[in-house]
Amino acid sequence: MISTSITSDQFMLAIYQTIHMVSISLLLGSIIGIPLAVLLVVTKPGGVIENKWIYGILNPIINIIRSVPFIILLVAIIPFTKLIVGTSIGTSAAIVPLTIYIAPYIGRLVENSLLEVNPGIIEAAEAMGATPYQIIRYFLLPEAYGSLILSITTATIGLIGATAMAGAVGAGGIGDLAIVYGYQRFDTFVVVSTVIVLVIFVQGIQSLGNVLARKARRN
Amino acid sequence: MISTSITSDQFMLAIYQTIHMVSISLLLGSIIGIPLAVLLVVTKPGGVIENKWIYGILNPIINIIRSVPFIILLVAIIPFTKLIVGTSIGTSAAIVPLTIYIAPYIGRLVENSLLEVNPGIIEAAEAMGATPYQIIRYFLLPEAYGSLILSITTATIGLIGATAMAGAVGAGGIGDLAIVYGYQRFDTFVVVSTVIVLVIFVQGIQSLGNVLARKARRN
Amino acid sequence: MIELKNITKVYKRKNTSITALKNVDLKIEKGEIFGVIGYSGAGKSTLIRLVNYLEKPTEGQVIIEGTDLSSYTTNQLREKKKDIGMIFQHFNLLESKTVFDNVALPLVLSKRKKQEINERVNELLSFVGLEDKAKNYPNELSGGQKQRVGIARALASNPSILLCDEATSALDPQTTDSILNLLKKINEEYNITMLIITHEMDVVKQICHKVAVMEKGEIIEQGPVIELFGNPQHPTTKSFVRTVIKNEIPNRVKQAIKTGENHRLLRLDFMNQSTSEPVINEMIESIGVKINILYANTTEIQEALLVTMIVQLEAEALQLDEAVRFLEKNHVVVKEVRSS
Amino acid sequence: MIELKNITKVYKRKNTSITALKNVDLKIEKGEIFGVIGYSGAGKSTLIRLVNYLEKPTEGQVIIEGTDLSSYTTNQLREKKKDIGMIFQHFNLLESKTVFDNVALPLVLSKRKKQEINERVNELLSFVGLEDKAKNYPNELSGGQKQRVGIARALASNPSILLCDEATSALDPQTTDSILNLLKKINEEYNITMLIITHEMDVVKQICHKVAVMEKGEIIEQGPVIELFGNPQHPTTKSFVRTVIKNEIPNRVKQAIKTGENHRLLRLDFMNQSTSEPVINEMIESIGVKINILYANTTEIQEALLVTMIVQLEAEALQLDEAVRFLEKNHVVVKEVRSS
Amino acid sequence: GNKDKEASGNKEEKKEITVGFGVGTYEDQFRNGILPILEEKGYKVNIKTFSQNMQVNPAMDEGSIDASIFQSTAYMEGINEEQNMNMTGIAFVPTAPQGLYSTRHASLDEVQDGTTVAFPNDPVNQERAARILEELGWIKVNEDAGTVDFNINSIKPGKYDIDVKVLDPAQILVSLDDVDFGVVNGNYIANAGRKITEALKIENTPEQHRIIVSINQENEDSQWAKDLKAAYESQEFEAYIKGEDKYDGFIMPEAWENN
Ligand SMILES: Nc1ncnc2c1ncn2[C@@H]1O[C@H](COP(=O)(O)OP(=O)(O)OP(=O)(O)O)[C@@H](O)[C@H]1O
Ligand SMILES: Nc1ncnc2c1ncn2[C@@H]1O[C@H](COP(=O)(O)OP(=O)(O)OP(=O)(O)O)[C@@H](O)[C@H]1O
Ligand code: MET
Ligand SMILES: [Mg+2]
Ligand SMILES: [Mg+2]
Repeated sequence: MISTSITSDQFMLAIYQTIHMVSISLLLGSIIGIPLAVLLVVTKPGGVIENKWIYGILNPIINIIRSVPFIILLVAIIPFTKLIVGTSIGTSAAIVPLTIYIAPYIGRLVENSLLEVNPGIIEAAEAMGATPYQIIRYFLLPEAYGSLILSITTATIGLIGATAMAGAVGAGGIGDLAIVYGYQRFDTFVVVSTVIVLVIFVQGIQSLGNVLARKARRN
Repeated sequence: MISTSITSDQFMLAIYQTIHMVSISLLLGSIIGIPLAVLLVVTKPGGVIENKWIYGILNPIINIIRSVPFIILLVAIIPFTKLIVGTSIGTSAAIVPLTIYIAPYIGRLVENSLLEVNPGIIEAAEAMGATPYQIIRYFLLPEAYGSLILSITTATIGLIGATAMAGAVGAGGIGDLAIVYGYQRFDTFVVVSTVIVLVIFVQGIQSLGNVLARKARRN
Repeated sequence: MIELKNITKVYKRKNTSITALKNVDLKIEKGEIFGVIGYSGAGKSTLIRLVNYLEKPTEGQVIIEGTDLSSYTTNQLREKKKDIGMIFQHFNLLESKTVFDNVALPLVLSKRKKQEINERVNELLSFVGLEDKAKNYPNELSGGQKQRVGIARALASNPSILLCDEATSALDPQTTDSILNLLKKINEEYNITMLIITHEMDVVKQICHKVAVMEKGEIIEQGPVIELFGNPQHPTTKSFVRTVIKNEIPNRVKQAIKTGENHRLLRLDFMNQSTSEPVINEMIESIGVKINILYANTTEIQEALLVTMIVQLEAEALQLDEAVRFLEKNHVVVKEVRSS
Repeated sequence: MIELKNITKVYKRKNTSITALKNVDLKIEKGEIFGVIGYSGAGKSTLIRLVNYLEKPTEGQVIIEGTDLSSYTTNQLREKKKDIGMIFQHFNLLESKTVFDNVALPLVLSKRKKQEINERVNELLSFVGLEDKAKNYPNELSGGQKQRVGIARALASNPSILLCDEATSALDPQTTDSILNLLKKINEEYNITMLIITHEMDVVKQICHKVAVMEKGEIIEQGPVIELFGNPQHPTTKSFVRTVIKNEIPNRVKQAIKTGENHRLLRLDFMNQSTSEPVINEMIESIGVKINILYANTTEIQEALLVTMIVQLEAEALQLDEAVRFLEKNHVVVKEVRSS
Repeated sequence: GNKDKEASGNKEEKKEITVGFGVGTYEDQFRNGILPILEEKGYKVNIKTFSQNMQVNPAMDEGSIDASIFQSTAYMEGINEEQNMNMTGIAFVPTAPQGLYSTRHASLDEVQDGTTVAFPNDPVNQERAARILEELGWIKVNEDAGTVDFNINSIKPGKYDIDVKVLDPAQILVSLDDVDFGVVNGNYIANAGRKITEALKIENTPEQHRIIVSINQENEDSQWAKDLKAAYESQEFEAYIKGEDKYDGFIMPEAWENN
C-alpha cells in the first residue's frame, strides 16, 4: 500500500487551485502583457509610432519587475494585493502577484514574436494608410500569431512554475503540494504524483500550443 | 544611518556568486539548450531530418523538466549533482540544477526563434545539397540569430530569477540575499539594494541583447 | 497631380552612404499614366516609395495635388495614403490571411460594409482570374498568382493614384495584357493617375503616356512615349528603345548584303501616314530601283505605328540618290547603314 | 539528361486537393537549354522543383542521368543536388549574410579553399555587375540586384544542371541580355543542361533549344523552339507566340485597307532562305501587282530569322492568283487575312 | 552514511570549521556572539546560510558542513531516523519561542467557530503551532501525528472549529491583518523589530523544540566541537545576548545558570 499523508480531496483541491491561478493570471497577464509588447514594438526606435518616452519608460519597468525574485515581489506588493482582492492570503491573493510577474514576461516574449514580422507587411499597412491601431490589429498580430501562441505557451509553463511559490501565501496548488508535502515532509509519493500531474499539464499545454501554432503557420 | 544586518563583503560576495552561477549555467545551458532546439526543429514533422523517435522523446523530456518546480528539481537531482561536482551544496553545486533547469527553457525559446526562419531559406539550403549539419550551421542559425539573441536574453533573465532559489542549497547570490535577509528578516535596506543590483543586471543584459539583436536584424 | 521637386535620397550605413536619388524633378499630370524605366538599381523603387512617403526624401519636396506631403499631419497623411494604391515589387501579402482577406484589407481599413466588401473583392478576384483561389493562403499560390493578389488589393479601394512597382514582372504575356488593359480602362474611366515602374518595355509601349528614364539615381530623359521611342537621345534610352524597336542587322542578314557602287544599305523609318501608303511599291515603279527588304520591324505605341526597315537598294548611283529623295518626300526617315 | 516520366503532383489541403501536375512527360538531353512557358499557375515552378526533389512527385519518376532520384540514398541525393544549381523565383537569399557570403555559400558547403572561394565569388559578382555591393546585405538591394545575387549563387559551384525559375523576371532588358549571354556561353563551354522557366518569350527566343508549353498542369505542346514558334498548334501556344511574332493588323493599318475584287489582304511568312532574297521586288517586276506593306516584323530565333508581313496586293484577279503562286514557289507561306 | 573526511582525518588539529544556518536569527547570534570567541581561539570559521532549512542536514550528511544551528532536537531525531543519519546536539542556543499574535483581536476570548489561524507550512513549526492551540483547547492533535512529517491532517476540531491557513513562516507576520490569529516564530518577531512579549500566548517551548547546535555524533569528542559548545555556554556569549534588546523573551540555555 502507498503510504502518504495527503488525502485525495487535498489533491483534487490542489489541481483546482492550480488551474484557477494559472488560468486567471494567464488571462490577466496576457491582457496586460500583449498590449505591453505591442506598445514596445510600435514605440521602439524605428517603430510605426516611434516614441522615445513611452519606450524609454516601459522598457525599464518591465526589466525592473522581471528582476525581482518572485517571493520578494509577492511581499512587496501586498498593499496593492489587499487593495484589489481585500486579502493578502489565499488563491485569489496569489493571482495578483502572479499576474504582475507574468505580464512583463509575456510582454517580453510577445515582443520577440512581433519583431519577427516581415517589415514588408508593415510597409504595406502604412501604404494603405492604416492607423497604428489597425496596423496592430490587422497586420502585426495576425502575422505574428503562430509565434505568439508559442510565446504564450512558454509563458504559461513558466507561470505554472511560479504558482509553486505562491504557496507561500497559502494559495495552494499542485506545485505547493509538491514542496510542502513532498519536499518538506519526505513524501515521495506526493512528489511523484504531483510531478506527474504537472507533466500532464505542461505536456497538454505545449501540445495545444504546438498544434495551434502549426495551424497558424500553415506548414 | 542605515540599519542593516549584512556587510559589504557579504554583498560583494553575493554579486560575485550570482555572476558565477549565471555565467556558467548560462554557458552550459546554451551548450545543451541550443542543440536541443536545433534537434527539435530539424526532427519535427516536416523538418529537414524528420524523425518521429527523436522528436517524440526530446519533446516530452523538455516538458517534464520544465514541469518540475525548481526546488523539487534541485533536490531530485542531488545524487547527480554530487556525482558531477562532488558536493550538493554551495555555488558550484547549484550550477548543476540551474543548468538542467535552464537548458530546456533555452531549448524551447530558441526553438520558437528557429521556427520563424523563412522556409524558402531552408529550401535553398536543400537545393544546394547542404547536409543537415550545414543547414543548421550556415542557414538556420545565422538567419535566426537576431531572434535567438533575444531568446537567450529572456532566458538569462529567467536564470537570474532561478538563482534566487538556488540559495536553498547555500549557493548564495544576490537573489538569495534578498530572500534570506530581505524576505525572511524584513531588512528593507537589503531588499531595496539587492533589487537595485538585480535591476542593473537585468537592464544591462536586456540592453546588450537588444543592441546585438538589432545589429543582427539590420534594421 | 504628382510633383517631385529636386529630390535627393541618401541611404546611410555605418561608414558609407548610398545616394539612391539625385536631384530628381518629375511632374505627373492628373489622369496620366507615367512610366519609369531604368537599369536594375537605378533608383526606380526608391522613387515610387517617395510618392506615398514610405521613404522620406533626404532633400526636396513631394507634392501631391498641390500639397507638400511634409506639411500634412500624420492623420492627414494617412487619409491621403488611403487614396493611393500601391503594388509592391515583392507583393508583401499577409501570409496569415486568405487571398480574399488580403484583397479585402484596404476595404476593412476603410470600414466598408461587409456586403460591399464581398462584392468588391469577388469582382476584383474574378477580374485577376483568382476566383477559385479566394480561400487559399499566399504560400499555396504561384508567383504570378501572388502578384495578381497584390494587384487586386491595390485596386480594392478605388484609389485615385496608383503606384505600380513591377506590377506585371511575374506574369505571362497574356495575363500581363489583361492586367494592362484593366489598368488602361480604369485610367480612362476614373481618370486615375498612375506611376508605373517597369523594366518591360512592352508595358511602357502599351499603356504609358509619358516615360522617364533613370540612371544611377538621376532622370536622364523624359517625355511622351512616342517621342522618346521615336527619337531617343541618351545612350541608355537608346539601348532601352532598341529592345523593342530592333534596328540591328541580324547576322544571317549580313551574309546576304552585297556591296559595291550600285548598292546602298539604308535604314528607313516610317511614321504615321507613310506607313499606310504603298511608298516602296511606288518607288520601285517610278524610279526602277531593285529593293531587298532585309529586316523589318513594326512597333505599336498605343495608337501610333513606328516601322523600321533595313533595305538594300540596287540601281545606278543617280537612281539611288533619286530613290532617297523620293522616300524623304514621302515622310520616310532615311539613314545610311554601315554593313560591318 | 533529365527525364520526367508520367509525373503527377497533388497538393493536399484539409478538404480539397489541387492537382498541380498531371501526367507530365519530359526529356531534356545533356547540354540542352530547355524552356518551359505557360500561364501563371500552370505548374511551371512545381515542375522545376521536382527536378531537384524539393518536391517529391505524387506519382511518376524523376530520372537524372539515368538514375531515378527515388532510388538514391539521402546522401547520394545531396551529392547530386550539389551538381544542380537553382535560381529561385523568390530569390531566397539569406538576410543575415552579405552579398559576397550569399554567393560563397555553395562553395563553403563544398569546403573549397578560401582563396578559391574569393576568386570565384569576385568573378561572379563582377559578372552580374555587383562588385560594389559585395559587402551589402540583401535588404539594401533593389529587386533586380537580389535576383542577380541569386543567379551568381546558383552558378558558383559550376553545376552541370541549372534550374532557373524566372531567373530574369526582375531584370531590365540589358541586364537580361547579358545574363542570357552568360548562360548561353556557359552552356556552350561546359555543356551544362538548363531548364528555364520563364514567361518572357524573349528569353525562350534568345537561348532555348527546345520549349514546352504548360497549361493547367499538363504539357500541351513541346518541341524545338523554331518549329513551335513557326508553326504553333495549340491555341495557348499560338497566343504565346503571338506576343513575340505579332501578326494582328494594328488598328491604324486597318483604316488603310481597301476592299474589293482587285484587292487581297495576305499574311506572308518568310523563313530561312526566302528572307534574304528580294522576293517582293521580283514579284512586282515579273507579275506587275501593286503591293502595299501594311505591317512587317522580323523575329530572330537564335540564328534563324522569321519575317512576317501583312500586305495588300492590288491587281486583276488572275494576276493576284499568279502572285500568290509566285510567292509560294519562293518558299513564302501565304495566308489570306480577313480584314475585319 | 557519514562521509566527513576532514573531521575524521585530523580531529585534534582541525582549525577550520564550516557552520551551516537555515532560516532564523541564529546566524546573527553566531556572527556577533560566537565568531569572535572562536576566532580568538584561532579558528577559521566559514558560514553557510541556506534559505531552506530542508537543505542543511543533507549538507551535514555529505560533510560539507561541520555543525549546524537551526534545528530542534525533535526535528534532528526525526531526520536521524528518516535519513539514516547520526547527529547529536551539543548545546542549546537562545531560542525564540513561537507565539500566537493578532492585529485584529486584543484577547484570545474572541475566538469562535470559523476563526482563522495562520500556521507555518513546514512540519516542525507546524507541530509547535498545533501544540499551542491544543494547549488552549481550540483543537485536538491526533495521537499518531508525526514530527518531521507533521501535517494539518493530524488536527481535529477541539472547542472550536478553527480554520487553519497554512503559509510560509515568514509570510505570517506580514499577513497578520488577514487572519484572526497567527502563530509566528520568535525569530521573525525579533527580526521585525517587535517584542515576543506582544504575543497573546507564548509557546511553553518544550526542550525538544529548542534550537540546538548539532553535529555528527562521531565529532562529539573533537576539540573544535568542545570549543563550539564552550562558546555557546560562555559568559561572554551570555553577556552579549542579554545586552541586546531583540533577544528579550528568548529562552536561554540552562547551561548559563552555571556561569
Ligand atoms: N503548396 C501548395 N499548396 C497548394 N497549392 C499549391 C501549392 N503550391 C502551388 N500550388 C498551386 O499549384 C498550381 C501551380 O503552381 P506553380 O507555382 O507551379 O505555378 P507556376 O506555373 O510557377 O506559376 P507562376 O508563373 O505564376 O509562377 C497553382 O494553381 C498553385 O496555386
Ligand atoms: N535600404 C537600403 N540601404 C542601402 N541601399 C539601398 C537601400 N535600398 C536601396 N538601396 C540602393 O539604392 C539603389 C536604388 O535601389 P532601388 O531599389 O530604387 O532600385 P530599382 O531601380 O528599383 O532597381 P530594380 O529594378 O532592380 O528593382 C540600389 O543601388 C540599392 O542597392
Ligand atoms: N507601306 C509601306 C510600303 O509598302 C511600307 C511601310 S512598312 C509597313 O512601302
Ligand atoms: Mg525595384
Ligand atoms: Mg512559378
